Amino acid sequence: AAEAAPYIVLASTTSTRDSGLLDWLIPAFRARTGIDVRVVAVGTGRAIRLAERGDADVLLVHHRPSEEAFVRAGHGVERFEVMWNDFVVAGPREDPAGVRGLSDVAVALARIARGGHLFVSRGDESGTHKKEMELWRAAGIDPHRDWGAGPGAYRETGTGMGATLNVASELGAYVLVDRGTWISFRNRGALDLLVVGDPLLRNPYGVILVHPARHPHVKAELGQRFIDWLLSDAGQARIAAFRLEGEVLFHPVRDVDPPAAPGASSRRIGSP
Amino acid sequence: MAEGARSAAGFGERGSILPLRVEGLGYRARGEWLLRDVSFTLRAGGIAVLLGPNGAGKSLTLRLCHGMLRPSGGLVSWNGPPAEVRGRQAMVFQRPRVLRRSVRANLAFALRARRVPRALRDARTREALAVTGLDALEHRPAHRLSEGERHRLALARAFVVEPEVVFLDEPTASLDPAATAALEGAIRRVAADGTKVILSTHDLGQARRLADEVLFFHRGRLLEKTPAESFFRGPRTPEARAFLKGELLA
Amino acid sequence: MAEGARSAAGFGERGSILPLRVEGLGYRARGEWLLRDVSFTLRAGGIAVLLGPNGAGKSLTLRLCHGMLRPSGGLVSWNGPPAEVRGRQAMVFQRPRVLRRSVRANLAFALRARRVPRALRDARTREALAVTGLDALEHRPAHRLSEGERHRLALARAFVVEPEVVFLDEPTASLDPAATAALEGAIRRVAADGTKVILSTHDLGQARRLADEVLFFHRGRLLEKTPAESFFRGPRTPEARAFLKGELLA
Amino acid sequence: MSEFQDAFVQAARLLGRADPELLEIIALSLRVSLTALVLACAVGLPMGAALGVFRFPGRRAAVTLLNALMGLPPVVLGLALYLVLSRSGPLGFLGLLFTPTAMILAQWLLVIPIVAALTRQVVEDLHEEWEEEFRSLGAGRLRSLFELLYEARFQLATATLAGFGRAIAEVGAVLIVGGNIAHVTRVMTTAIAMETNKGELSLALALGIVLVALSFLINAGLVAVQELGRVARG
Amino acid sequence: MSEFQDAFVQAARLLGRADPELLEIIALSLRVSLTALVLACAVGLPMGAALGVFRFPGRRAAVTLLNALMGLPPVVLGLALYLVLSRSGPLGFLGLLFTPTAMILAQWLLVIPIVAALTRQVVEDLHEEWEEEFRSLGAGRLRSLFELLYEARFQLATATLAGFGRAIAEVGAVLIVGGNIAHVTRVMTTAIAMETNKGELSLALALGIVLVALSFLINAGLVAVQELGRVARG
Ligand SMILES: Nc1ncnc2c1ncn2[C@@H]1O[C@H](COP(=O)(O)OP(=O)(O)OP(=O)(O)O)[C@@H](O)[C@H]1O
Ligand SMILES: Nc1ncnc2c1ncn2[C@@H]1O[C@H](COP(=O)(O)OP(=O)(O)OP(=O)(O)O)[C@@H](O)[C@H]1O
Ligand SMILES: [Mg+2]
Ligand SMILES: [Mg+2]
Repeated sequence: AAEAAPYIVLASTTSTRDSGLLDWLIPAFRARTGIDVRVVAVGTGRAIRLAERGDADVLLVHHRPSEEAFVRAGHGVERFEVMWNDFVVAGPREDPAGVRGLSDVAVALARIARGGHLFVSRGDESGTHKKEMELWRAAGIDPHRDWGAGPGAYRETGTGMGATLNVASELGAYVLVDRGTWISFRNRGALDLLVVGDPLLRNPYGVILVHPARHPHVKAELGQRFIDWLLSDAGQARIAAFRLEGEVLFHPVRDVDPPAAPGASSRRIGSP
Repeated sequence: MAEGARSAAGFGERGSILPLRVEGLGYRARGEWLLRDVSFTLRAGGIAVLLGPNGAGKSLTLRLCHGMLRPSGGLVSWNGPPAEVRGRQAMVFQRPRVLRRSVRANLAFALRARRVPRALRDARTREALAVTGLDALEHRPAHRLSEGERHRLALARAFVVEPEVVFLDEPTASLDPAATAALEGAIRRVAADGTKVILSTHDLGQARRLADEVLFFHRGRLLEKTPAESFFRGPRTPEARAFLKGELLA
Repeated sequence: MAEGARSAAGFGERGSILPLRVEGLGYRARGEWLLRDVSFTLRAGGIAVLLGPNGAGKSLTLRLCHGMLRPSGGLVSWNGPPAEVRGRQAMVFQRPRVLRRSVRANLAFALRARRVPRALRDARTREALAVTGLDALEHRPAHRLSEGERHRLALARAFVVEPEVVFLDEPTASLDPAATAALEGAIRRVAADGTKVILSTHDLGQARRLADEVLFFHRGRLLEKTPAESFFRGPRTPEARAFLKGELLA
Repeated sequence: MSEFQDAFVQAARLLGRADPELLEIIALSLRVSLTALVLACAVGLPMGAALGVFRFPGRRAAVTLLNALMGLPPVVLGLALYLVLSRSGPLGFLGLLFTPTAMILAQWLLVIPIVAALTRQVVEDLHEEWEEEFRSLGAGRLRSLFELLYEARFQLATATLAGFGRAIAEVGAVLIVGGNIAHVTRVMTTAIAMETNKGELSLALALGIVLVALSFLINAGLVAVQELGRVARG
Repeated sequence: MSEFQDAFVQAARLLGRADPELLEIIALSLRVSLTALVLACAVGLPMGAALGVFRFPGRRAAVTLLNALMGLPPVVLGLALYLVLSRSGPLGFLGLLFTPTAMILAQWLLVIPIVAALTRQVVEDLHEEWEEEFRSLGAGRLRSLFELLYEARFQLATATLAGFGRAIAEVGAVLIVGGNIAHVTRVMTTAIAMETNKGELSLALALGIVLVALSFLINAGLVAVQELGRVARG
């Protein structure tokens, strides 16, 4: 459909697409500029590889150290922080480890590990997985060694967030998940939200233009307009206005007046 | 073979599946009537020979009688329940197929398929191999046999189950003269022992030697059904007269 | 057919591919020698007939000469470059295969495969259909033909390309008497016009009527190669004598 | 089991109201897979027939390789193709990555081994039966090859359907080289995978039902065509 | 293209040092796929042969369905199986989800249609040729069915290899019902998908190369067995 229109390719993570955020932002951007954005949503690790190879014009991911390394290596022009959301720890409703309501995520994770309870990890070097590793470090635990009940209770799926949640909900395991995916995920089963709000759980998103010096075919001008728009008042306001099931998911980095737009919801096939 | 045929044919306890009655039989393919309005009755005893030019409908008639094809018109009826009737017949097709295994295994298959008691199998196999002259070839792969040998195997396969009625579609077309003579002898013997033999042939000499009655086909019709003697003395129809003289039939 | 054969055989410009020389020919399968030490020479002109009991090796010999099989020993040599030699031969197999399309399309395929000029194809097809009596069946699906009709088609397919040498493996085994007589007439005519005919048969009458020379096979060996006259007057080997008398050969 | 009921209801509803997004996805799926299939047959049928008919050194290795390639994981093929089509790859200048063309290419490569391997088997068997007759008639191997393809056309239909099945069901390769971009490269299978990841299990299942129903219709059409041919040939 | 060189080097190194984790994954892949294949043949061969030999109302629909099921997306099958095996599903009490058994089950169901559809084609053709002979000999349809399976055993080898290809290459279904759990349900394809997701492209490719090499060896073995049989049968 959009074959003829000017477009850029955005490499991003599944959380931004599957939560419906991009479906909320892109039409607004297109309405203003006539530029279409084609989203390739993959894990952070692969999104970065895509951009490195010049297969995307703009990168929107959530793992600051990797993003900075990306720019340092000359693959990207500059990193701009766009917004943040947060991770949460979900787990079985009965909460055998007793972590419900804890405000310190490191303590919570340590309890889960010491108690030898089931924990499902993405294990795929995604932004979420890297965050999880960071949290284990903060808790002073090596999940592969320091597990109460020995190996087997800490399980790596090596797949996306959704697939990992499917496993967790089936096994009744604890799991680290980004709030967006959590809210939009339909197959929660007996999982509940248990730990939220620790500043450690903050999850900043950065946007980077792939360096045209490295990849001459990159649509630098169009890509820059997308980045500029995201960082503009209009873009930031649009982010702030996004709602999933009535909840705020993504917080713009700058304070903007939330517009009076009606809340968005995750678009999917068959939704009116 | 001859000795055993009687017991299988079983006139005693089981009663004969004959006579075979064919009434108004027709067969159509691709909108064309290949066989039309054929009626005849064949009673127990004796050898019936089907004659007629290529494409006259001899093979179709044999297959219809044997129940391989469903008539497009008319009917074929045997004396007995349909389930049993086929089990007491055997047929040698004009272009017989053999399983890709040894000659012996091909016979073993036929015996198993007909549920011949295990105890009888070995003797029957040896007998069938001997009568068809295949003794030396019993371990050859059947699909590598020469054409004549393949036909012999098909004959052995038909006789090994000792049927009450046997259909032979040009059984000696690929056989050498000695084998032909031997087979004719065997046919006469099983017929004398009570097996009904219904065969087609192009060998007029063979027809004269074997036939008790002749069915003459031409272009999908049965033109004559007469005792052999009177047929060869003087056929009633001009077509049959021409055929006997070896004249081309349009 | 007869008229055309001469032009294809082409003695003038191209020279004959005959004589066919066979020396020490042997064929082995599964460790068994099926054909051993066969030597003979066939010169242009006349009809050569292969005789012998089932499994004697007649078909194997024909296929080896036609280049369908590679000899396990000895050699087959023609007069001319191998590439050309096959192009001037044709063969009718004992169990001919036909393509699953119409009779006419089967002939068209043979003509195309042999690169017969387009202009000639139609006339040749009509002629071949007429000689084999298939005119009325030209639109029938070939794989549904009766056995005799199928053999006629195979014959038509061989003659339509007007070969210089034609191998016929029991060409009349499934033909009716009239068709047999007609085919024998056609064979005599093409032979008279210079086509070399090499055929096998079990019909001793046919052999007598057609043969100029006889090759008698027995258990994979060539026992005699004699002018027909002297063969039928009195064969030299006891096996051939027994064969002519129709005795079973062990 | 309410998910299954849900899924069927949703599938019916999606089809019933002819959801435009769904129709777009279906259309792209069919376009990509049928194009890939036709192109794969154009290569695979002659290739398989050639392997069935010609004898040459290394033929057995080639057949084995072909059989093994039926087991080539789509993800691996997708990855290799990605590296080739990527901007930093040798064919990057074509700009094919994340286009339907790239997806066609991927499925084409995936389907070729299936069509070729199954064709090889069918044709080799027929050839064994026909070889002498063809040689005697003077038909070269190349002509024999095409005649056998024609003789075997009804058997080969099943090989083609197997190829179609592989193409339409495949997700690993088209996901990598297509990118599952909405309105551009989103096909049924990538949409199903996406909905599964969202935990929208019954929607994913509903899409799956639609896809299988679609395959069924296409197969029914092909079987009907085949049946007509069989009647015509007598 | 350095990724390709990289990948080959890595593949060689992985195999060379007999990486224990890799060996474990390979072993599980083989165990799951070969078991699934054997079980699928046990069902698919007779099922396909039955469809080729028996005539009954609805047979054509059954054949069409079978052909269509060759195009069943693994993800959809995986999903359906997930719902059945899930703890809230009807078979949840068996506790099979995320076990190798569940993966075998998934591949079994995926491979059956392929083996059965290809067998149907082969057997139907043979049956057409053999039907009269069998009926005349008094062989019932059931006996004919098994005889034809035996007669067609060399042709059916290719159908089996196609089924094996599908099983060993499949990722969608085993990922969902297996969960790609390290040391428990991680097989070659799910490992490849995982490395791909991590952006470890050349490692993924290396694993792919190992997998294809493995398929090749297995195929070579089967071809050798087939060849022996052919020689023996003359
Ligand atoms: N399925 C079919 N479709 C079309 N024509 C058919 C079919 N089956 C048989 N025929 C035709 O029916 C005719 C009779 O066939 P049949 O096999 O009975 O002949 P026949 O008398 O046995 O001849 P032959 O002596 O050559 O064996 C032939 O002309 C044949 O071509
Ligand atoms: N590939 C093979 N493997 C084993 N035996 C074979 C093979 N080919 C032929 N034979 C055997 O070789 C012998 C000669 O076969 P051939 O076909 O030449 O006989 P023939 O003289 O033509 O007999 P017929 O008169 O029955 O046609 C036969 O006994 C046959 O079984
Ligand atoms: Mg006949
Ligand atoms: Mg012969």
